[in-house]
Amino acid sequence: AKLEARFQQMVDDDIKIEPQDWMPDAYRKTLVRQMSQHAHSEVIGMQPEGNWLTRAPSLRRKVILLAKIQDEGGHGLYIYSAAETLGTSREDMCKALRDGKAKYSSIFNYPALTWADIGTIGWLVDGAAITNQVALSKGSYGPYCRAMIRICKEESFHQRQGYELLLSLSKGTAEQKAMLQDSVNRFWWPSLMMFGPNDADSPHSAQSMKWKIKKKSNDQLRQEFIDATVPQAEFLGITLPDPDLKWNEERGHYDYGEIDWEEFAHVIKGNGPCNKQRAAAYIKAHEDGTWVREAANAYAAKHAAQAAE
Amino acid sequence: AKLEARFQQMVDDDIKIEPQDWMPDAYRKTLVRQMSQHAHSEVIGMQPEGNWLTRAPSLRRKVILLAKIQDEGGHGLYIYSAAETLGTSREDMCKALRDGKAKYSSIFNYPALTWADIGTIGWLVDGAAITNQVALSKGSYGPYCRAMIRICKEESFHQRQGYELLLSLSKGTAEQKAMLQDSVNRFWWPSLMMFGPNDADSPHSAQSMKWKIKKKSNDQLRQEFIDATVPQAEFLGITLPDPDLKWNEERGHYDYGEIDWEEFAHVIKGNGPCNKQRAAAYIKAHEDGTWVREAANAYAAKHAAQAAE
Amino acid sequence: MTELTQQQAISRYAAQIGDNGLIIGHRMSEWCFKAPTIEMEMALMNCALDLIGQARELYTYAGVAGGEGKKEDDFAYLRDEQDFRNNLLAEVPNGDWGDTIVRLFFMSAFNNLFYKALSQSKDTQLAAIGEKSLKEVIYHLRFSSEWLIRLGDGTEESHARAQKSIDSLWMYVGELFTMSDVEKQLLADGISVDVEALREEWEHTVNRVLRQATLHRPQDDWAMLGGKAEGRHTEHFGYIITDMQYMQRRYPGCEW
Amino acid sequence: MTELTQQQAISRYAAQIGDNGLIIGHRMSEWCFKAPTIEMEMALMNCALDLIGQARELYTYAGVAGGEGKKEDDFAYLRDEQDFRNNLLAEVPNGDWGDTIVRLFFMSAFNNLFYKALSQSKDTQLAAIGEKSLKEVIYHLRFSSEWLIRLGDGTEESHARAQKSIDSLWMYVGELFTMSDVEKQLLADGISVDVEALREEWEHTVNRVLRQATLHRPQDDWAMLGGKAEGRHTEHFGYIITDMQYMQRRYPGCEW
Repeated sequence: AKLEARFQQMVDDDIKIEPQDWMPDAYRKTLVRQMSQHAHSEVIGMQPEGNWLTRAPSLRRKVILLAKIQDEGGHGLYIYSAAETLGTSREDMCKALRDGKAKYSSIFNYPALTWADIGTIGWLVDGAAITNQVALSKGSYGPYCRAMIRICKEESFHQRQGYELLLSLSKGTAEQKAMLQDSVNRFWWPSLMMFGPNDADSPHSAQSMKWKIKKKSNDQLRQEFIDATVPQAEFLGITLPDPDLKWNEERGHYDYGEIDWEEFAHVIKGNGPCNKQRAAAYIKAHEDGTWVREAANAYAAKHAAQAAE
Repeated sequence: AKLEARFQQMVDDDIKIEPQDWMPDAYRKTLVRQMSQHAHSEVIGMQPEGNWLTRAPSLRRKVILLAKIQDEGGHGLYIYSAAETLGTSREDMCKALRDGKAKYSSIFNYPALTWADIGTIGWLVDGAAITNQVALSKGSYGPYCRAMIRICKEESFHQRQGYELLLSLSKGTAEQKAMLQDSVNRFWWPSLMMFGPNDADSPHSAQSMKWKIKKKSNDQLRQEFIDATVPQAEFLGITLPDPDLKWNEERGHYDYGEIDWEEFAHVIKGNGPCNKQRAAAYIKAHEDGTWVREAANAYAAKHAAQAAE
Repeated sequence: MTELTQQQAISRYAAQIGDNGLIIGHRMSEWCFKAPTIEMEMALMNCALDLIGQARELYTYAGVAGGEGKKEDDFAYLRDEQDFRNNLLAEVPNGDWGDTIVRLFFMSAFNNLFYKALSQSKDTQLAAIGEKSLKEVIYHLRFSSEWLIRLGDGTEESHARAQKSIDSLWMYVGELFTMSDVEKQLLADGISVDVEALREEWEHTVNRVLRQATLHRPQDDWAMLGGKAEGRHTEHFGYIITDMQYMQRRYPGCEW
Repeated sequence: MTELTQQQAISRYAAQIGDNGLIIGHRMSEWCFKAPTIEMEMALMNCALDLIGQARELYTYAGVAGGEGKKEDDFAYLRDEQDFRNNLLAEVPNGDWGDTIVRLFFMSAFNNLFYKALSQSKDTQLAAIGEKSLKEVIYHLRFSSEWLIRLGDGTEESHARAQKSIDSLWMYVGELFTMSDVEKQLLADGISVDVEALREEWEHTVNRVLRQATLHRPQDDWAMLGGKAEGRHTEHFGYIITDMQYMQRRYPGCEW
């Protein structure tokens, strides 16, 4: 209890918790869950984007997308490393994902059906992620904060590229504009869901806030995201698919419609359009690669033994 | 020797040899080799055509191609059955193909690179095959002759469809015409090679002729094919890629240039553009299907046992 | 959706039915030279032939009813992904022989009832297509049922694989029995089939075959929707049309 | 072939080199979310990035030299199959990790020598591209060599697989060292690289790595030719361009 008090004091004083510091088990567990989920999201998020790599309509865009996917791999590795400082191995975290025990952001259970989706994922999905991550970068756990700071920079870059892709469509033909609008129609609500349940329905949030794992509530972050995004949508000349969306002079924020939490629960539960596909692809890559990883291990062991002689 | 004399007498008298009749071992062996090769050709021949099934440019053509491929499967089965009357099982013949011991027509080691190739395969490849098969249908072994008669009818239909496909191209845009000409450029010489080496270099032919396994020599058949095909090429408005090709008033036939027998030997030896690909696809289908065939066998055995109780 | 004229609705309806045939036929055709035996390959090519043949008739009629002079190939080759209204079940990848058989079985059990009902349509053209297609579909149902029984009651491996195929494709079943807007619109006039009403008999058929195959029917969990009602497909669909339409897109307006 | 002006020849030459980069880069990009580890995936994405990047520079220069106002995307998206002059090695399917590594190794061992030589080209633009690309290619060579050694000297299975990959891809090696017409034309002016002359050193590199990997070099049997000299590809190539070009073919003339 004394340790716990000291821990909380550090948190309250905005002193970063470092791996060697004492921390409550629940704090550690919450962080591992959240960080591994975050890392998994980077990895699974490659799937919808990878779906358009071979069909990217210009070389410039193809190369941007390749670089983005590469960055995401890097983010995944970086966050796994940060999470490993809490005593759980990357292999354990990945095994939990393969076994369906760990989660990743539900947004990646929606399909990337058109080229416009690549832009929308950059603009809305990365945009929502950044809103989250900026808050997370001010959290209490040192390694995670530092990862977030670094990642946010690259994500902002991706977000701008996504927006710029959509801008090209918005200046294009009627078909391109329709493709853009359709994509935003499909991704708008799922993006808002990325911030999680309403505060009233978010039971774990209070503790996370106290520990400064979370610095802002789900609804706060969601509102920030909406406020930042609506003007960008206007600039693109598109309609966001929410008839209740309008500026509230009094609040100084945009009001928005009720989120379909049933759909949210549905997708979380495993019944999104792509949950099974994403899991299957992830597991297949792992299984197809078994012989390769075994070879690398055997080689390393052999040569470590030789070096020791 | 008496049996052999009687056998030869039957052949000479154009009495068909039937499965229960005595026949020389070499006759049997030659026929099994030739018939299984013929059946294998029907099966492997699906590969270049299958390459364009999903990309056929009109529904009508797609359906025609599907039907053709289905017919080829039927031909394969029919010839395997006829060959089985000689005491070799289809499974043994197919195993020989998988093991690289049996051959199929080398023409299928050339790739189908454009849609025009589907027409050219029908026109030239099936055309050459028919020329052969008409002669074979007058051969000495009853089951093979009957198979040939039936197959020739369908093949003629395919050949007309192939020609008609090319006719559409010949009436089309400059790009379509170029596609047609390019395809014929690639398939002309390999089609001529389908008749086998020049008579002078065809050591086994004499015995086969005596046994009426072959009724006409390679060069005779090749000449027939050329004579029939050149006017069709003219009607298509294309050039056949042989500067020496011209009507010889005196012979009453077309003269033609020297065939590149080195290429022929090369492809036969296994070094055509697609030999490895064809073999690999054939073997993969077999291996992927093992569990399915095993299931069917297990089911049949189970229910045969139950029926017997 | 704004209300369509009856002819427009019939056009959409015919195209929607045709889309199922074309897309599943396309998938079957991908089996060319990859099936476990020649006989099985021929059977699949034959199914593909039937299904694409059905699509051709339906598209042709859709063109006539639509009154815009569209031909069969316009429907197959010049529409975009979201214009196709097939059931998602038709478009998922072939997977192994078990997946292919289960998909064909689910779809054929449906088509069998569907075309039987369509042959009673007040629209004589649709009724005629229904009647003709029914004969073909009965064969598909028999072929796929027999194979499903063989796999289920075959070896341990084939049993496990077949069960896995059933489990993984089950989420696409529900969409078969949903009514699209045009279906609802045409129902009152006795033109379209009430597909919701087909489920019970479909279950009956499926349960009977599964029982014989010693396989079990999954729990109804949820149904993945989107293709039929909104043209919202799986990520797999895009690759179907890149292949299928490439020639027409590359060489616009050519005759082949 | 009618003699080209030097500028036309340079344009073709640059495009031909670029084709190798684009097509092998495309193949690598197909590994996205399919590699055995994230690190390996990132390495492949990185190679793809380099190789497609090289293609972009070469196409851009090809457009300038060609004098017809062609842009990089015109080369990638608006040419037909037979216009692409990549080595066939670049286009064969990825296969397993072993096939992918062997292909990259063969190609990178070649590119390493090729770009070194190109950086000495009398054409300053090509020389600059060669110099820049060389740095990237050295990394590809190291990455693929290290992996080949690991696979060859890893487990029994990986050894057998790696050997099989080498054996099956060997027939595409010879084409790397053949001279196309434009290469011959530009050789006298010191613009193009004499690729025939690179073989000996290539063998040297390959033999050294194979030895370390405990793998054996296949007999030289024959070389499959066609892509580079005539644009005659494998049956696999068509599927690459249906995917790659679909958007541009579907939406002609759009900016993206």
